[in-house]
Amino acid sequence: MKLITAIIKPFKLDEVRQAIADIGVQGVTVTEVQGFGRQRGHTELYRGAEYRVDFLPKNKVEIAVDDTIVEQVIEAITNVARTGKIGDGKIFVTQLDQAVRIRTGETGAEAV
Amino acid sequence: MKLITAIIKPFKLDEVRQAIADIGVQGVTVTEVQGFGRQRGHTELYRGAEYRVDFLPKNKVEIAVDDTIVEQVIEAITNVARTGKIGDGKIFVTQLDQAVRIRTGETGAEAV
Amino acid sequence: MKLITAIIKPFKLDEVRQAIADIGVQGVTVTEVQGFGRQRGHTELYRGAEYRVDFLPKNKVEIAVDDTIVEQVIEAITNVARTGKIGDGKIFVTQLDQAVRIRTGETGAEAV
Amino acid sequence: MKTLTAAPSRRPWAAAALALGAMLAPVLGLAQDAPVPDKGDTAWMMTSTVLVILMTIPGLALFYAGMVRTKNVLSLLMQVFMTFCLIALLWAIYGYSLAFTQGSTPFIGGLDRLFMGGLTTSSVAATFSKGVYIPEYTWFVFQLTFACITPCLIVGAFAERIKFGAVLLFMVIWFTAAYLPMAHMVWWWAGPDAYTDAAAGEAALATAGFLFQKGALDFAGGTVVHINAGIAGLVGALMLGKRIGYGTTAMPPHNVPMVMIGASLLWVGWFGFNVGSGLEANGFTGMVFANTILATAAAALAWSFAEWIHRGTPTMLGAASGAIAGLVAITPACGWVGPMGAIAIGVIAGLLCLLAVAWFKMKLGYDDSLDVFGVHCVGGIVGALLTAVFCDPALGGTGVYDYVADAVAPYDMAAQFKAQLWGVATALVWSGVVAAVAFKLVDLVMGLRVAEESEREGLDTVSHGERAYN
Amino acid sequence: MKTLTAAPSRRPWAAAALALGAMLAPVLGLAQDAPVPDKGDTAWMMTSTVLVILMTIPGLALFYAGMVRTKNVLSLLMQVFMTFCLIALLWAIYGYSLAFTQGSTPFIGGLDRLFMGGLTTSSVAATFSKGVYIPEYTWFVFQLTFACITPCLIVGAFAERIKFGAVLLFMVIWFTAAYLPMAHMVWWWAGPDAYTDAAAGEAALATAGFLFQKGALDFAGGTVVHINAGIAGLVGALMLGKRIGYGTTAMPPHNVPMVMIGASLLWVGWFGFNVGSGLEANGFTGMVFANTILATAAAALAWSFAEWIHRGTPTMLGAASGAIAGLVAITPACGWVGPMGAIAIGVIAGLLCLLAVAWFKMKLGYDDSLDVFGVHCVGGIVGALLTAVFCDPALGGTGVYDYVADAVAPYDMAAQFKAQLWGVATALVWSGVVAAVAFKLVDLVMGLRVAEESEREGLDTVSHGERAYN
Amino acid sequence: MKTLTAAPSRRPWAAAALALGAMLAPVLGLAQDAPVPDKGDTAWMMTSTVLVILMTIPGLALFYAGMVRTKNVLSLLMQVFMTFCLIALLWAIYGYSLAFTQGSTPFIGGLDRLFMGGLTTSSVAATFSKGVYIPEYTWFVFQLTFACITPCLIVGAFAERIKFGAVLLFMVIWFTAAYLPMAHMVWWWAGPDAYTDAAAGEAALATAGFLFQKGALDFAGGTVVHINAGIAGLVGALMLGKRIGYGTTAMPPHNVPMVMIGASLLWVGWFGFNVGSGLEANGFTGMVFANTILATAAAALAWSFAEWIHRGTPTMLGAASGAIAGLVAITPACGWVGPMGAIAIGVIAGLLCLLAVAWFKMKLGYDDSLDVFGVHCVGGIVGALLTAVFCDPALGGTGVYDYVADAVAPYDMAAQFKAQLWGVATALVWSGVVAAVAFKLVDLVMGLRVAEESEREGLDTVSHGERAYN
Ligand SMILES: Nc1ncnc2c1ncn2[C@@H]1O[C@H](COP(=O)(O)OP(=O)(O)O)[C@@H](O)[C@H]1O
Ligand SMILES: Nc1ncnc2c1ncn2[C@@H]1O[C@H](COP(=O)(O)OP(=O)(O)O)[C@@H](O)[C@H]1O
Ligand SMILES: Nc1ncnc2c1ncn2[C@@H]1O[C@H](COP(=O)(O)OP(=O)(O)O)[C@@H](O)[C@H]1O
Repeated sequence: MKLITAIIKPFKLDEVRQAIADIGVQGVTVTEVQGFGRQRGHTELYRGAEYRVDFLPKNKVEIAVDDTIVEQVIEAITNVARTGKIGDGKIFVTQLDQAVRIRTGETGAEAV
Repeated sequence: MKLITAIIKPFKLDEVRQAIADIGVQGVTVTEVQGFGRQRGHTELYRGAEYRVDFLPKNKVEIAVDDTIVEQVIEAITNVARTGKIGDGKIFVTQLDQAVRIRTGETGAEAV
Repeated sequence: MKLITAIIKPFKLDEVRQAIADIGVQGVTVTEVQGFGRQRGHTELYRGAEYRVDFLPKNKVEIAVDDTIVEQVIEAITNVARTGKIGDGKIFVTQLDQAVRIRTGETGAEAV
Repeated sequence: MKTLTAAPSRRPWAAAALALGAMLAPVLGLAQDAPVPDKGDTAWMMTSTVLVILMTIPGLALFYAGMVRTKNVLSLLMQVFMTFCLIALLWAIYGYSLAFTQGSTPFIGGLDRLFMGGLTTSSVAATFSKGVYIPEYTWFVFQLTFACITPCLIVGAFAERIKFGAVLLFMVIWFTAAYLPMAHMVWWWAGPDAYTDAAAGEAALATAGFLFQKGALDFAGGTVVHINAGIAGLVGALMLGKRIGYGTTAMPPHNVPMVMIGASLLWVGWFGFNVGSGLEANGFTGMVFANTILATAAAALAWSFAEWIHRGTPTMLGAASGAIAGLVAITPACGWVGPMGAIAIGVIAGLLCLLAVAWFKMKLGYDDSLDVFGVHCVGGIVGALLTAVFCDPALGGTGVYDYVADAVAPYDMAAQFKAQLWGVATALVWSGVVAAVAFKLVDLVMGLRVAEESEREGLDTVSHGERAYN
Repeated sequence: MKTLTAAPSRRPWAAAALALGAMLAPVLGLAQDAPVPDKGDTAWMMTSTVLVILMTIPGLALFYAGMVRTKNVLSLLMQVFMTFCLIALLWAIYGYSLAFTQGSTPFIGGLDRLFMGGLTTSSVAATFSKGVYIPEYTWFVFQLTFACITPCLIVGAFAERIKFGAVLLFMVIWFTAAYLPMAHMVWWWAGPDAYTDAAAGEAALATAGFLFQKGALDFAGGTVVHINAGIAGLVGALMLGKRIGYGTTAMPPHNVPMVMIGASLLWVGWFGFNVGSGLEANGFTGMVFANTILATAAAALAWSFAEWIHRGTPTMLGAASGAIAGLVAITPACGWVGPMGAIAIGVIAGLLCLLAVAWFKMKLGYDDSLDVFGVHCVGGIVGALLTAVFCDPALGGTGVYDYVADAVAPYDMAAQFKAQLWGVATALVWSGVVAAVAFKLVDLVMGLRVAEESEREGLDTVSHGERAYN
Repeated sequence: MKTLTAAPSRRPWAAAALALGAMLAPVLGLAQDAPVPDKGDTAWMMTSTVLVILMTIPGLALFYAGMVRTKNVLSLLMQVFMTFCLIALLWAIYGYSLAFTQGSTPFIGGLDRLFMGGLTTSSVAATFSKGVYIPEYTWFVFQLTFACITPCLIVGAFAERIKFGAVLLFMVIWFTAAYLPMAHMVWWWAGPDAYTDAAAGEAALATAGFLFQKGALDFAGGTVVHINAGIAGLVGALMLGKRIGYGTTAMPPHNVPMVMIGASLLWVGWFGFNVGSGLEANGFTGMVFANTILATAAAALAWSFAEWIHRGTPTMLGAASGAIAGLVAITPACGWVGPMGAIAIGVIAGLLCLLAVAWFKMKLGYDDSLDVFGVHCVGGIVGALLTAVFCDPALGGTGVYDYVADAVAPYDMAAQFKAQLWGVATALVWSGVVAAVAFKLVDLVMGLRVAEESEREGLDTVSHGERAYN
C-alpha cells in the first residue's frame, strides 16, 4: 500500500475528492495547512504598517491506496487540481507498511 | 522506528492518549482533520437550501515509536478507539528513517 | 527523496522557514498541531473548577527534499528551533517514493 | 427665526390640490409663541436615533458578514461601514434638503437646507399631533440614520463579488436618484397644524409628496427603505451575475452566531426605527412598540416551524431570517394596526419570505447572496399591502385619522389597498430603473466585478489588504 | 375609557383585607381628568424595555452560548431566541392578563386582558408615585420582556443535552403555571392612588397579590425572575441527568470573549431591568442606577479576587460570573438600599455564588451546565434576604414608604426578613414543584434527552441542521 | 435638603476671583422652590449613562481585544472589565467628591461627598441652562462612567506584556492623582444660576477649576479623557519597553470583526458621552448629536481614502481607527462648533492620527501596542485646538455664551486658542508626570512586565489561567 499526500488549492478540494471517488477510493483525510513555495502571498495592512504574508492556505489530502491504483490516483489528482498557475501544489507518495480499520480490525488492502 | 498515524473520532482522543501513555509512549502529535469515508455526514440547512456535508471532524494522532512496541500500540488504539460503528477510523504505519530530538540533538529511539 | 517532518514551537516558525530557505529549499507545508510530550501544559480555571490542559500548540513543518541535503536541513532546523527548554520538538524523516508537481507534472527531485 | 419642517406621513388626504404649502413655514415661523419641543419626546427621539445607528453598525454589518465565507467577511463590514459614513456626509450636504424641504414638484424637495443652511438649534419639525414639535436637529439626525441604513441593505445582494469602489459609486448615485425622491414622495407633508379646516387641509395636501398625496401609508419605511433597497438589490444581483461556484459548492455562513448577534441588534435597533417614527413618547408609540415585538416574534416562529415541519430541523439562520422578515413587514404597518393584526402580518411575512428565499430564488436561479430581495423587498411588499387590511378598525387597526375633523375617518379598505399598490409599484419601478442605470454607469466607469482569481481568493485580502481572523 | 393597571410592588402593607379592589379601575376610569403620562417617564420606560430585550437577545444568548462547546453553540442561541419569541406571543394572548389584572384569588389574575382586549393607547398603569402614570401599552411591553427573559434563564441548566422540542413545551407549561402566578403574587397591587386613607389602603391591599400582601419586597424581580428560574433550572439539571463525560472530560467554554460580550450586554441591559422597574425618570431612579452599577462592580471584584487568592489567577469567566451574581442579588434590593448597602450586597453575593458554583455543586455532583442555580437562585436568595437588612434607613436604606401617611414608616428588620423568607420559600416551592411536574410531563410526551450519539455529535447539527462556524 | 452640584464647563469666564463659591450650595439648598429636574432630561441622561457603559464594556474591551494576538485576548478584556469595576467603587468612595465638590484649591475638590455622603435622591446638579437641573444621582452615575472609561483607554498602550496586578495598582494611583484633578480643573464650576450679575459671576468663576478659570473649552472630555489617557499610555509604552518580536514579526489583529464591533459600539456609545454632556434633551443637544456623527463619518472616510490612495487598499482596521480618531477629536468640540466645522475637524483628525500612527510611531520606534497615543492623545490635541477655530460664529460655531449678559459674547479666536493650549499643556504635563511616577512606583512594588516566557506563551493562560477559544 501507499500513502498519497496531495497539497492542493482549497477550492479544488471538491473536484479532487470526486475524481478519486470515481476511481473507487472510498476514503480520504483532509487537513487545512499553510503552504509556502514559489507562489507569492499577499500583503496585509495594519494601521498603515504593511506585512507580507507568505503562507497561503492549502489543503492536504491524504489517501491510503493499494499499490495497484497509485498511478491512477496520481493522474486523477493531477488532472483536476491543475490550474496551470503557480501554487497548484504537490503530490507525495510514501510506502505504507500497514493499515488497520479500527472498527473491524481488518488490515492491509481491506482496511483502506 | 515506525510512525503510527491513527485517524480517530475526536471524542476518543483522551482515551487513546491515555492508553498509549500506559504502554510507555511519552509523546504524540495531534491534528484536527476532516475525514471522508463510508460514514455519511449530515445535512445542513441554510435558508431552506440543503447542503450535504460529507466531511466529518476527526483527529489524526501521530506517534513515533520504536519497532518493538508497534503492535502493542496498534492494539491499544484499536481497543479504545473502537465503538463498532462506522467511521471509527484507520491506523496507518510507515517506516521512520530517523528521529531527532531538537532540544538535545539525540537521534533514533532515544529521541521519541 | 525524503520527507522531513519537524514539530516545533510556533514562535520559531519564521526562523525555521528562513533557515531552510537559506539552504535552498523552496517550499514547505505547515500545519497547526497539538503536541503532547514531556513538556507540561498549563492549568485552566473555569468557574472555580480546574482543568489540566496537556496539549500544547505546536507547528508541524513538512519539507520534501532531495536525499543530498537531508542532513543539512536537519541541522539547520535543529539549530534555529532549539531553545534548550523542554518541548522544543522532534524531527522525523521518512522515505519519499515519489513527488509530483501538479502544475507541470514534473516528478522526482524537480518537483520539490 | 424658527423654521418648521415636515415629518413622516400618517395622514393620507383626499387628493385635491391647492397651492398654499409654501406659505406654511413662514406663517408658523412668525407665530408669537414658537412651539417648544417636549424634552421627553426629544429624549426618546435621540434614543431612537442611537438605536437606528446600532441597527446598522454593527447590527446589519454583522448580520451580513456572518453569512458570507471567511474570505469575504471584512468586505461586507467595510461596505456597510463606509456606505454609512459616506451617506451621512451626503445627507448633511444635500440629502436632507432634497428629501425634507418643499420642492417645486411632489417628487423631490428643494435646496433650502443645502449644507444644512437655516437649520438651527431652535428650529423645529412637526410630528403627527397638532401643536407637538421636535427639534429639527433631532429630526435631521433621526432621518440621517434612515438614509444611511437603506443603501447598506443593498450590499447583501451582490456580496462576495463586487469591487469596493463600485459599491461606493453606486451608492452615491442610487441614494441621490432613488432614496431621496422616494423619501420625499412618501413622507413629505406640511404637518398636522396646517389642517385647520377643509380648505387649508386640501391646500396643505397639495404641497405634500407624490405618494403622500396618493394616500399611501408607510409608517416607518416599508416602501422607502425596504422595497426600495430590495428591488435595487435584485437588479444588482442580476446585473453582476452569480458567484463562481454558486449552486454547485456549498456556501454556508462562516459564523452563524455572528448572524444571530446581527439579527438581534437589528431587532433591538428596530425599536428606534419603528417606534421612533412615532416622533413622540406616549401610549400610541407604546402600541407601535408592541406591534414591532409581536410581529417579529410571530414571523421568527413561523419561519422556524415551517422549516421544522418541512425539513426536519428549525435552524438559527431561519429564525434570524424570519425575525428580519417580520421586522420588515411590520415596518410600514406598525402605527396602523393593532397587536393581533401585527401577529398576523408576522406569520404571513415569515412564511412568504421563506418561500421567496427557498423556492422562488431557486426557481429563478438568480444569486441574491444574502437574500435582500427575498427578505426586504418581498417582506416590504407584504407589509405594505397588509397594512391596508389590518389598518381597518374592524380588524383592530387604528384607521386613518382626519386632522380636519380631528377624528378617525371612516375606513375604505379597497381604496387604501389601491393607495398601497401605488406605493409599492412606484418604489419597484423607480428604484429598479435607477438601480439598473446606476449599475450600468458604474460598470462603464470602473467595472462592477472583481477578477475571477480575486473572487476565489476572497475580497478581504484583495480589496482591503487584510484577513478577518489571524 | 381609560383603564388602570397595577404596577410592581413597592409598598408592602399590613395584611388586613377588605374587598374594594374590583371597584378601583372603573372609578378612576370615569374620573374627569384622566391621568396623562409624563413623556419623560414614557421615554425612559421605552428605553428600559429596549434594554431588557438587549439583555436577552443577544446578551443572555451569547453569555450562554459562549460557555458551551462548539458543537452546541447554536442550540443555546436557538433555545433563547425561540423561547423569547414564543413567550412574547403567549404574553400577548393570555400571560399579561393572568399576571396583571385582578383575579378572584391573590395567586393569579383574571381574563380581562385576554388577547390584549381593552388595552388601548390611552389606558394607563400606575407607578409608585401618587398621580403619576405611564401608558399601559408601555407597561405591557416592559413586563413582556421580563416574562420573556425569565424562562430563557433556565435553559443554561440543562444545556448540551436536551431536545429542542422539549425545551419549548416545558417553557409553555412553566411560564403558565409558575411565572405568571409568581408575577401576580409579588407585583400585583392597586397602585398608590388607592391608598387615600387607612381603610381604603387596607381595602386596596386585600386585592393585591399573595406575597405583596405578605409584605415581601422585590424591586425588580429577585424572586419572580431569578429564584423562580434558578430553582427550575436545578430541577431540570437533576431530572435530565449529567452530560456524557461530565466530571471526566474538560468542557471549557468554547469562546470566552463571547461570554464577556454576553455578560456586558446583560449588565448594560440590566439598567433597563432594574432602573426601569422604578417606572419614572427621577432622582430615585438615579439611586437605583447607582446601586445597580456599584453592586455589580463589587461582586465582579469579589469573585475575581477570591479566585486570585485561592487559585492564583483571576479569570475572565469568573469576573463575568461575579458581575452576573451581583446583578442578580441587587435586583430585588436596588430600590430599597443605599449605595453602600449595594456594595455590601455585591461583595457577599459574589463570594457566596462562587462558593455555590465551585464548591457546593462539586459536593453535590449535579450537572447544572451553566450554573443557573448557583448564580441565579443563590444570588436571588442572597439579594432577597439582604434586602431586609440594607433596606433599614439606619444602614442607608430607603425604608418602606407608607402611602397613607405619605411618609417613610418605622422600619422593623425582623418582620421584613420574615416577609422576605415568605417570598423566597414560596418561589422555591412553587416553581420547584411546577418544574418537576412539567419536566415529567414533557418526558412522557416526547422525552427530554437526545440520544447519546446525538449528544456526542452535538445538538447543532442534530437538532438544527447547522454548524456554528464554517 | 437639596444640594447643588456643579456641572461641566460651558462658560469660560474672565479669570477674576472672589471667594463666594462655598456659599452657593447652601443658599440654593435653602431656596423655597427647590429646582425639580425635567423628566425628559433625566431620561436622556440615564440613557446616556447606559451608552457610556456600553462604550466601555463591551465596546472598548472588544476594540482592544480584537487587535491583539489570540493568546492575549482575555488579558485585554479583563484589564478593561476589572479597571471599570475598580474605578466605579473608587468613584463612589472618594472620586466623585474629589472631582465635583468645592475644594480649597482650583486643582482638586473637597471631601463633602466622601462615601457619597449627602447625596440624596432629591439633590440636584446644575446644567448649562439657568434654572435647569438634573438629579445629582444621575450626574453621579453619568460622571462615574467617564471616570471608568478613561483609565481603561490607557491599557491599549502596554498591551500584551504587562502584569495584571500592575495594571490595577497603576490605575488606582493614576485615577487618583491625574484623572480626578484634571476633571476638577476642567469641569468644576458653580453652574449658570450663580451668574446673576457681573460681580456674582466673577465670584462664581473664582470658585471654578483651574482650567475652567483659564477659559479652556472641553465639552465632553477631549482634555480630561483623551489627552489625559493618551499621554499616560505613551509614558507606559516607553517605560515598559517593546514587546518581544516588535518590528520583526507580524502582530496582526487576531479578529478584525471584533475590532469593528468594538469600534461601532464605541461610536454608538459615544452619543451618550458627547450628547449626554449637554445635560439636556433639546435642539442644542440635537446639534451635538449631528456633530458627533458627521465628524466621525468624515474621519473614517479620510483615514480610509488616505490608505486607499497611499497603499492601494482601504482597510477595515483603518476605517475603524479613523472613526475613533474622529470621535476623539470632536469630543471637546461637539458643543461649540457647527456641523460643517465638525466635518472639517473629522477630516483633519483622521489624517493627522493616521500620520501619527503610521509614520510618527515608526519614526520614533516606541511600541504603543494599540495606538493609544496616536489616536487618543493626538486626536484629543487636534480637537482641543480646532475647537478654538471652529467655535468662531463666523465659521458656524456657537461662540461662547456670557451668562451674565445672557447672550453670546464677541469671539476672540486667539485668546481662545491660548486657553486651549493651556488645557492641552496642563494635561500633557500633569498626566505625563503622574503616569511616570506611578509606573515607577508599581515597578518597585511588583514589577511591570511579565517574564519573557510568559509573554511568549501569552497572558491569557499565564495571568488568567484561561484560553479565549477552545
Ligand atoms: N519541498 C516542499 N516540501 C513540502 N511542501 C512543499 C514543498 N514545495 C512546495 N510545497 C507545497 O506546495 C505548495 C505549492 O508550491 P509552489 O512552489 O507555491 O507552487 P508549485 O507547486 O506550482 O510549484 C506550497 O504552498 C507548499 O504547501
Ligand atoms: N483510504 C483512506 N485514506 C485515508 N484516510 C481514510 C481512508 N479511508 C478512510 N479514511 C479515514 O478514516 C475515516 C473513517 O473511515 P470510514 O470509511 O468512514 O469508516 P470505517 O473506518 O469505520 O470504515 C474517514 O473519515 C477518513 O478520515
Ligand atoms: N513519540 C512521539 N511521536 C510523535 N510526536 C511526538 C512524540 N514525542 C514528542 N512528540 C512531539 O514533540 C513535542 C515535544 O515533545 P516533548 O516531549 O514535550 O519535549 P522534547 O522534544 O523537548 O523532549 C510534543 O509536544 C509532541 O508534539
